[in-house]
Amino acid sequence: MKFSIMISEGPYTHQASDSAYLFTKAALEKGHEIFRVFFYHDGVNNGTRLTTPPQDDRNIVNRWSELAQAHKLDLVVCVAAAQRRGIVDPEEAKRNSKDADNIAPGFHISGLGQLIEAGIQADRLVVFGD
Amino acid sequence: MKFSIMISEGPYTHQASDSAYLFTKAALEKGHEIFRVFFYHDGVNNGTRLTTPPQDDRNIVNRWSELAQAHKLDLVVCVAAAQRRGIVDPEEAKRNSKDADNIAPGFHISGLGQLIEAGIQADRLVVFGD
Amino acid sequence: MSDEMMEDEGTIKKFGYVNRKAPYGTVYALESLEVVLIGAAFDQDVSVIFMDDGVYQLKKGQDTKASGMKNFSPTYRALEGYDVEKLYVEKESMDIRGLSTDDLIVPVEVKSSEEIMQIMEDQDIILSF
Amino acid sequence: MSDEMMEDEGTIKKFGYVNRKAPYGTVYALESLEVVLIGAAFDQDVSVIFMDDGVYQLKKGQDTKASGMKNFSPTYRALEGYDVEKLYVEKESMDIRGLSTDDLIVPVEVKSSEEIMQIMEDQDIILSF
Amino acid sequence: MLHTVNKSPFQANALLSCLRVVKKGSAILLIEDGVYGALVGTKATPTIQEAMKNSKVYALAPDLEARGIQDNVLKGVKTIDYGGFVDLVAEYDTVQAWL
Amino acid sequence: MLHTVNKSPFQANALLSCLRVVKKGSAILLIEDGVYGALVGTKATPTIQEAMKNSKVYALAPDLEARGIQDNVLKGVKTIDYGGFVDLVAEYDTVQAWL
Repeated sequence: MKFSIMISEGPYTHQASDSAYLFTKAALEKGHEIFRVFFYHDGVNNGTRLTTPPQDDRNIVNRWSELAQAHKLDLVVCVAAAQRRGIVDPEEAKRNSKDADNIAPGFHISGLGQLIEAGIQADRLVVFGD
Repeated sequence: MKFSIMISEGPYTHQASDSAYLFTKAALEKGHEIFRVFFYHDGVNNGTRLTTPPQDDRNIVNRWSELAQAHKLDLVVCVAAAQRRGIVDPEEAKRNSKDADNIAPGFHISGLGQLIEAGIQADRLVVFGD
Repeated sequence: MSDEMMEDEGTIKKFGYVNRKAPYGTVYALESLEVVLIGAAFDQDVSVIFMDDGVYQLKKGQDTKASGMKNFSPTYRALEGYDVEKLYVEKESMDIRGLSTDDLIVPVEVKSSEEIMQIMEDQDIILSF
Repeated sequence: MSDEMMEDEGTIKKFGYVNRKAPYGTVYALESLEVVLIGAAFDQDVSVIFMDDGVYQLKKGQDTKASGMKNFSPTYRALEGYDVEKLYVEKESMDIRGLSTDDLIVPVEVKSSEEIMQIMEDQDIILSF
Repeated sequence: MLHTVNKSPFQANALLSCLRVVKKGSAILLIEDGVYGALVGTKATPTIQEAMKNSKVYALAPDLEARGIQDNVLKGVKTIDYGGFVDLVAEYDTVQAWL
Repeated sequence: MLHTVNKSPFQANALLSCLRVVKKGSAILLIEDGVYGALVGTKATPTIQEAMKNSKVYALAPDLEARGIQDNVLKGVKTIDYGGFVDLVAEYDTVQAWL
């Protein structure tokens, strides 16, 4: 079956990203397809490569990047939500005259239409938030 | 009177940063001193210079930077909370081998001791969060 | 155009948006509205449900001048222009808050909890805010 | 050493930490504990109050293996070593949740709502989580 | 002591928890979504009426206005602006935020 | 239809709102802080007992274990792991998250 996932909260502060990650991993293990993981609201904060969590804790951002690479996951960060919160890829940095970017490997920034499409294309959409 | 402020939520998602800003401004207008504004939990996300909010909305980060400059405010971002969430200054970037930093003007990263000191030195500590 | 794009265009799904949070205290109401507006371009069958504090999103007379935030409530009036016409509020949520449809900025249908339940069940996809 | 630093060292204030949130669902419990630990080095008069879902922070038997999060509950046991010994739980919060002190990972004093009120009133500074 | 409540009484338990431990003579300030607790004719109205017996209850006007509910405030709840908020913090020894 | 509830029943109204609109034969899955709703001997126990009359109630075991409450689960609430969560999503047509 084809699943899409929406994540509405950032890493560590709420459990949403943990729950979504473990759900996604379990779905892949059961042979389901993950059409897209869409990061919205504070969820966009999962997509920064600048975190350095304590060494005895999980690394939420890296975990997503690694899962994306292993399974060719489509990790989409909403551009409008990202602009409000300061998640930037090289293209966005250029467009908004920012002197740095912080997007993590495997994530890419795109429009809200990708969320609608995720709903249209997938058999199920599961929301993780606060 | 001497106030300290603690902000526990990031910009836009919760109203906490708005409330804290308007409170701080009002306190300054009434002639009170703001000993320190301490950004903790997701509050650290107020300290990124990479946001580009919609033009018809307030710019929360810039507002803090400008208030800090006008009133020599001490805007402290908690280092431990910032590491979990990817808020980085040049020194932290170097220390944690990050290829970019994103701290906004007027903010600086420091330890949790600064929050305790803010409580000790100020007559009042007001918490804005979720 | 790829086969998948073609298929995409042909699919009409029932999209339900469930709004349960008050405006301004958190951004969910505003960012939910942004999804509804973008989603309108996809020609899906859209229903927007307001329950719990979500009904406050539609309260008349919002004025954000003194709080410095962006007043997005007029945008709800634009929904009709995007053919988003199925707006539902749960009666119990309204009653608890002492609200009637006269208090709201747009025309809505008031539904019992039972009816809201059925509307939710009828959706293919639910986006929760 | 500056005069201000000297003055700083001499000041002893009553610091109250109020914990009202469950662990793991949100990070507030963990990051509150980090403040308490750092704060202990400042030789202030510290009280830590657990009420509402905050009492769940002290529940015995937490095991985060399957959820992949960091189990920080053993750290509450370290508080005594930092001379943080005034740990209070509100009786009503415990009762509602069917909890007794036997369920908790550290010794605490159970206080009535009235007593918690007075402990709060006695603080110079309250940090709320 | 000043208590701030920033949660809707319909959505969260913050106001009720606050009222359990409010001392006579304290002040309660409703801010952000907490201002929904200040209204007449809602299911939460009796809660705040009860609170007013022992405490002064304030609501932040800018937050009432943002939500379009400034005309529905219960009689006896005093509306203040941010300057008034600052004055309350100065007037009372400590602040507890019921997050 | 599958309903997920991730809030503590003591802190938020999510579970109660969910129950108002749950159709007979639906499933309710308690996750994150929502698992506190699955326990025996609490003030919220009658709420979930009532829900069980019409719906299947599940609780996520990893979240129960993290909170040290896996031994206090009400009889009749089925505990599942993430694989079971995935199966539920596949089994029911739609998911509503009571955030």
